Amino acid sequence: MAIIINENTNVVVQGITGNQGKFHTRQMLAYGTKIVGGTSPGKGGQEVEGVPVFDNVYAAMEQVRVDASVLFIPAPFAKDAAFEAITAGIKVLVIVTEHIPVHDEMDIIDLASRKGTTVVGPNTFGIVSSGKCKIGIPPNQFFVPGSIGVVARSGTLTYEIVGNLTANGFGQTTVVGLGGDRVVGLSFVDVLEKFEKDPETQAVVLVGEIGGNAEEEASLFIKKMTKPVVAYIAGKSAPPGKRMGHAGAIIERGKGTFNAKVEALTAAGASVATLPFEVPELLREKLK
Amino acid sequence: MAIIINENTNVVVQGITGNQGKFHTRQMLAYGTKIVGGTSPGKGGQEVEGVPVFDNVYAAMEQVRVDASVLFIPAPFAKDAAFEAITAGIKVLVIVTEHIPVHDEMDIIDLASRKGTTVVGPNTFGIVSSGKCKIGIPPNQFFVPGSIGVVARSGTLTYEIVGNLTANGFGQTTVVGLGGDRVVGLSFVDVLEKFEKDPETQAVVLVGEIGGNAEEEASLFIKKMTKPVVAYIAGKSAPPGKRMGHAGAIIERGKGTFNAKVEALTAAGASVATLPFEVPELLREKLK
Amino acid sequence: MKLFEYMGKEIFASYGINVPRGKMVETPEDASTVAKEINGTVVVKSQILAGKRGKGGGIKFADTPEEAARVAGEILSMTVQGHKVEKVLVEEKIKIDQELYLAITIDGAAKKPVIIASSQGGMDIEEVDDEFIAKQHVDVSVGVYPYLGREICRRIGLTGPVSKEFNRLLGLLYKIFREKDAELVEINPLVISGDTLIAADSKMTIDDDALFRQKGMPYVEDRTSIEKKAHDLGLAFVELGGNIAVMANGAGMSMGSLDTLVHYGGKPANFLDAGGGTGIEGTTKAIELLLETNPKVIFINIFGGITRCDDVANALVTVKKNKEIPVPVVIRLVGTNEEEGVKIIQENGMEAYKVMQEAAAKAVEIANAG
Amino acid sequence: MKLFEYMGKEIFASYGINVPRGKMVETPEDASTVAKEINGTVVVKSQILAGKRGKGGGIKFADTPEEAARVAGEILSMTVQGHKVEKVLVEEKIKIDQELYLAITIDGAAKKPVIIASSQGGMDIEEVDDEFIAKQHVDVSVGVYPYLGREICRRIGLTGPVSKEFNRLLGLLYKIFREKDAELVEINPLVISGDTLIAADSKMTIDDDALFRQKGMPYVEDRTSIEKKAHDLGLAFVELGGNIAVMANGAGMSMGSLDTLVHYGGKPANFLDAGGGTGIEGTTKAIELLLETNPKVIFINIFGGITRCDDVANALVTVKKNKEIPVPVVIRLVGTNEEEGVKIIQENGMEAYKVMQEAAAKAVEIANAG
Repeated sequence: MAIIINENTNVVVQGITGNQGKFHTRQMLAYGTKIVGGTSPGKGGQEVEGVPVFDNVYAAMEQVRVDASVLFIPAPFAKDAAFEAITAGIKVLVIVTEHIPVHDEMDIIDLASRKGTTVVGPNTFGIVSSGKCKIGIPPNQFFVPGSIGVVARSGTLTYEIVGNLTANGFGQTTVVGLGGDRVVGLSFVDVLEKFEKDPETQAVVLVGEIGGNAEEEASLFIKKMTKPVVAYIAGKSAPPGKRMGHAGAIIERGKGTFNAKVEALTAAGASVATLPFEVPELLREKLK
Repeated sequence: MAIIINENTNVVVQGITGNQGKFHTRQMLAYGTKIVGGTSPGKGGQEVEGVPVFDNVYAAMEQVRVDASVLFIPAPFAKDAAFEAITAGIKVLVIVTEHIPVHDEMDIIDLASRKGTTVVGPNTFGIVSSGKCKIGIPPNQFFVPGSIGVVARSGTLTYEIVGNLTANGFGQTTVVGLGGDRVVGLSFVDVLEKFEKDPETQAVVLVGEIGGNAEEEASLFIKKMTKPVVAYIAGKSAPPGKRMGHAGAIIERGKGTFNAKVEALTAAGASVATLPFEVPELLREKLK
Repeated sequence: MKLFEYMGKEIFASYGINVPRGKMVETPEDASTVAKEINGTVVVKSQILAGKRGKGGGIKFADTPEEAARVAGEILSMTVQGHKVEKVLVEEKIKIDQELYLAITIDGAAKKPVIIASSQGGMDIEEVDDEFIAKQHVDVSVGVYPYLGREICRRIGLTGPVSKEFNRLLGLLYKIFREKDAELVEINPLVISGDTLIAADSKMTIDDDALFRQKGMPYVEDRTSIEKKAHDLGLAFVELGGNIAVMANGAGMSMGSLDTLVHYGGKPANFLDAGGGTGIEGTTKAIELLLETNPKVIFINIFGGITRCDDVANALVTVKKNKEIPVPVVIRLVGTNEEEGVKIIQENGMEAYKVMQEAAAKAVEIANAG
Repeated sequence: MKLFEYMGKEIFASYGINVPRGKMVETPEDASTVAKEINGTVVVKSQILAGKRGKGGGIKFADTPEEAARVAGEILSMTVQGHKVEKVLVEEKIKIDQELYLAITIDGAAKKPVIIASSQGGMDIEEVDDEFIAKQHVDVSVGVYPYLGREICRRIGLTGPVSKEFNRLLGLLYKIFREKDAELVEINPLVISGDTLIAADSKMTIDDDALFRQKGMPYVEDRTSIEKKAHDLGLAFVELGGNIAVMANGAGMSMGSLDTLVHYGGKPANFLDAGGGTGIEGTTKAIELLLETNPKVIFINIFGGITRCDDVANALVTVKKNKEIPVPVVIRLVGTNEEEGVKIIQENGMEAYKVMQEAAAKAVEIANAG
C-alpha cells in the first residue's frame, strides 16, 4: 500500500523536451518510476531518454494508460498545460513549476476538484512512494522504503528531514510535498487522512512553516488520529511576511504565528521539534 | 413512489410577489403542493397566500428545509435567480420562464450539473407528481393519480394529452415537462430511466416535437425498456424550422425530421400516434 | 437573428480576426469606388440571409472598377435563393492555399457549445466524411484555452505557424460566440493564405432572446411584414398560405393543431403560438393579426396553463366590440379558469368547444364549405 | 506588489467605482493648485505603502489652497510608519453618513477568493466582532453575480438604493480583482454618502508572479536597493542586520537555516532563498549579493533537488576566480549531483560539509570569534 501513487502508476512528463523535463525524466526513470510518455507540442514522434514524446496528453492517452502527469512547464503556460491534463482525464497531477500566478492556481484547483483530479503542488518537489515511484524533483538517494509518512509544505527542508530520517533508519511509505504557494491542491488534512488509513504507515512527520493556518487546521485532525505525529515548523526566527491588509488579519485572527502553530500541534498531541535534525529522535520517542 | 418529487417535497417559489408567482402559488397550494416559502428581494417578512416571503433562497433555507424551487422570474434575471437557488443548495429547480438567452441556459445547466441540482426546464410547464405535488403551471384538474408516466417537450400539448388520458381513465404517476428550449436540464432518456425504475409506473407516454435529435436518442433507450411506450410527435405538417448553418447539418446528419423520429421510435418498439387524441387508444392496446 | 456576411465580418475584424479588405455597398457606383480603392481583382458577393449564393450566381469576380460596377449592378437586380439582393460586399480577391472550416454552435443534446473544424472546408463541407471533421465540446465554465486549439489542430492535421494562428483565431471566435450571444458563428471557408488565416465568409446567428442586452448589434429584419408585426407582439408567427387562421398557445399545441386540421383536410393559413400568459392585450392583438391573413375561419385552440381561459375569452370579446369579425370563429377552451372563460364566450353569443378534434373538424368544415 | 492609494483609486475609477475628486501631487504648490480646483475643504493624505497613516499624522484637512500647500509641505517632509513620504493625495472632503468595509482577497485554506464585508468599516475594522462581518467565498468558475451581492447585503443589513449600488460596486471590484491579478483589493472605509457609495481609501496588492501579463500596471518599488537587486535576479531576499550571510535553496530550507544559526547563537545578516534550478549564473550573482552585506562569514546551505550541487560549486568557484572572497565560506552540500559538487569544492581548496548543524555551528563559531 501507498497513498496517491504506487508501483503501478503510469506517468507522463509534460514539457519533457525542456532541460528540466529531460533531467528529471532521467532521474525519475533511475528511481524506477514508470514513465510511459512525455509531451511537447509539435514534437510528437520524438524520444527523450527512451520515452516516447506525444504532441499532447490526449495523444498520449490514445496510446497508453496514463494515471499521473508531472508538469515541467514555465509558469505563464502552466495553467493551460494543467487544464489539458485535467480535461484529458489525468487523475494525479504534480505541478513542480513555481511562480505560477495565484489566480491561475485557483483556476487549476477549481477545475481539478470538479473533474476529480488530485493536484500535488504547484511549487512542489512532488510526491515519492518510497522505492516504488517518484514523481517530481527530489534527489533519489534519500528516499527509501519504510513506515513513516511525510507531508510537507516546503521542498529542500523536506529533503533535509527525509535525509535525516533515512540516516536514522526511518524509511518512508510516502513523502508528499504540498507545495510552497498560498494556494495548493492538497491540504495537510487531506494527506493526514490518507496516512491514517494506510496500513503501512506507522507514524507521520509533518513539516510546516509560519504563515497561513494550515498547521492549525491539521492540528484539529491530528487530535483524532491514532498514529503518532512529529512536526517541525520552520520560521521561528524568520522575518515577518507580508500581510494582506485588514482582510488578512480578519481571516487569520491571530493564527499563523510560530507560537500559535506550535501550541496547536502540541495541544493536539504532536511532538514538535525545535530544529530540523531533532525529528528522528522525537520520532523514536513517539514510537517507543 | 414517484420520480424527482413526491408528497414530502418542500417547495420555495422564487418571484412569489409577481403576478404569475402569486397566481400559481395559489394554484399549487390548491393542488396540495407543500410551499414553505417564497422569495422576493427586499420583501422578506411579507406573506403571499399565507406563505412567508424571504429576501432570498439563503434566508428561506435558514428557516426551513427546502427541496425544490420554482422560478417565476423574468428572463433577463432568471440566470441570477437560478444561480442563487443552485448555490444555496436546492436539489430540484423548476424554471418556468421562457425566452431565457440560450447562453444563460447553458450556464445554468453547467452549474447545476456541478452542484448536483436537477433542472426541469427552462421554458417548462413544470413537473407534477399526480395527487401529491405540482411544481409549475399546468391546470390542476387534469392531473390525477394513476400508473402512466408522461414526459414531454411541449407544454399545452401535454395538458391536452394528459387531459385525454385522464378522461379515458389513465391517471399518471409523474408528468415531466422537459421544456421547450434547445438547451434544457433533462433529456427524455434521463426521465425514461427513472420511469423504468419506478415500480408504480406501468407505461410511459412520450410527447415529442420535430427538430433536434432528442427523440432519436430516446429511441435507443426505449429499445431496452421493459415498459410499453406510446409517443406522439408534433409537427408533421409544421413549417421547417430555422437551420443552424452547415454546423447544424453536421450535427444533425439527417436526424430531426418527423419521419426520422417516427421511424426511430417505431423501430424501438414504441407505438406512435398520428394525432394527439389517439394516445389513450394506443395505450390501451399496449397494456392489453 | 441572422446577420449578413458583411456584418459578421465587421464583428470578426473588431475582435482581431483577419478578413479580406472590402466594403458593403448598395449601388454599382459605390462598388466601382471600392474596387478602385482595392486596386486589383475584386469579388462581388450578394448579401442575403442564405447560403449557396455561388451556385445561384450571387458571387462574381471583377478585374476592373468598371467590371465591378457592372457585376454589382447585375447582382443587385437578382433574386438569389428566393432573397431579393439589396446589398453587395466588394472585397479583394485573396490567394487561397487551402480552405478550412470552423464553426461554433450549440449542441442541444450535450447542452454545451461545440466547436466543429475541418481541414476540408468550402462549399461541400456537408458531404465531408466524419473522419475529417473534429468536434470538440466546450464547458462554458472552462472556456477555450490554447490546449483545446492544439488538440483540434492535431485532429485536423494542422501544423506549423498556421496552427498557432488557428489557435489564436479559435479563442477570438469563442469570445465572439459568448459575448455576442451567438447561436452560431461559422467561417467557411477559413482560408490559409501563406502563413495567415483569412475568414473569407461569415455566418452568424444571434439569439433573439438575448437581443435586449446586445446593445449596438445591428437589427436585421428577416420576416414578412405580418410576421414582423407578430414578433413585435411577442408572438411566434409563420405564414402558411391556407384559409384557416390558427391560434394556439404553446409551440407543441400549435403544431398539434396544424396536424389535426391537416388530418381533417383543412389548410392552415398560419402558425401562431400565442405563448404563455400573454394577457388580454396581447391576445387581442394576436386575434387582430389573424384577421389580416383574410381567412375563411378562425380556429382558436386554448388549453390554459399559464394562459387563462377568461383572458382569451375577454380578448375575443374586446376584438368583437372594436370591430366586426367578418368570419366565423371556432374556439376551443379548456384549462385554467375554463369556467369563467366559457361563460364569457357564451354570454357574448358564441360557442366554446371542449374537445380539440371536434373543434378542428368544425373549422375545416366551415373553411371547405365556403 | 502593493499599490499606492492613488493608484488603486485610479483603477477603481477606470472601472466605474466612485472615488473622491482629487489628484496625487509631489509638491506643496501642486497641492494648492488641486485644492483650488476642488474649491472646498480638502484632505491631504500621505501616499505610503502602509496603513494607519492617520494615527501617524499622515492625513490632514485643509480649508483653503494656502492651508493645503502648508499641510502638504508638512506631510511631504514626514516619515510615516517608517516610510518617507514622497507623494500626497489631495482630495475633496466627502460627507460621511456611514463607513462600510469591503475587501476581496484569497483564502489559501479554501483555495478560493473570499469577499469580506462589514457595516462597521473604518480604522478599527480588525476589532469588529465576527457577527458584523460577512465572509463569502467565490467559485472562480462561477464568479460574482447579483445574488451574491444581495446575500452579503442581507447579512450586513444593507437595504434600499445603497444596497443596489453596493451590489454594482461588488461586481466591479471582483472584476478588478481577477483582471488585475490582485491578491487583495480593499476599500476601507467604503463611505455611504447619501444614496451613493464612495471608495474613500484603496488598498491593492498585485501578484508579483503575474506582473509579466499586467501590461500598463505601474511598477511600485518597495524594496531596499539590495533587495531590489536580488529580486531582479529572481531571488527572495530580506535584510536582517546580522553578520552571517546566508544562502539556501527553498523558503523552508532558508528558514530552517536561520532557525539553526540562531539556535547556535548566530546572527543572520539576511534571508536568501536561491530558489530551485537557478543555474550557475544566478547562483553566482546570489553569492556576489551576499558579499554586499559585509558579513563576517558566508553560510551556504544546499540540499539539491532541482538545484544541482555541481552548479552551486561551480558558481562559488566562478566568484572566487573573478574576485577575492574576503571572508570565510562555510558550505554544506548534499543532494542532486552531490559527488560532482563536493569534488569541485575540494579541488578548489575548500571543504564541503554534509551535515547541516555541523556547518551551521562552524559558521556561528567563525562569526562570533571575529
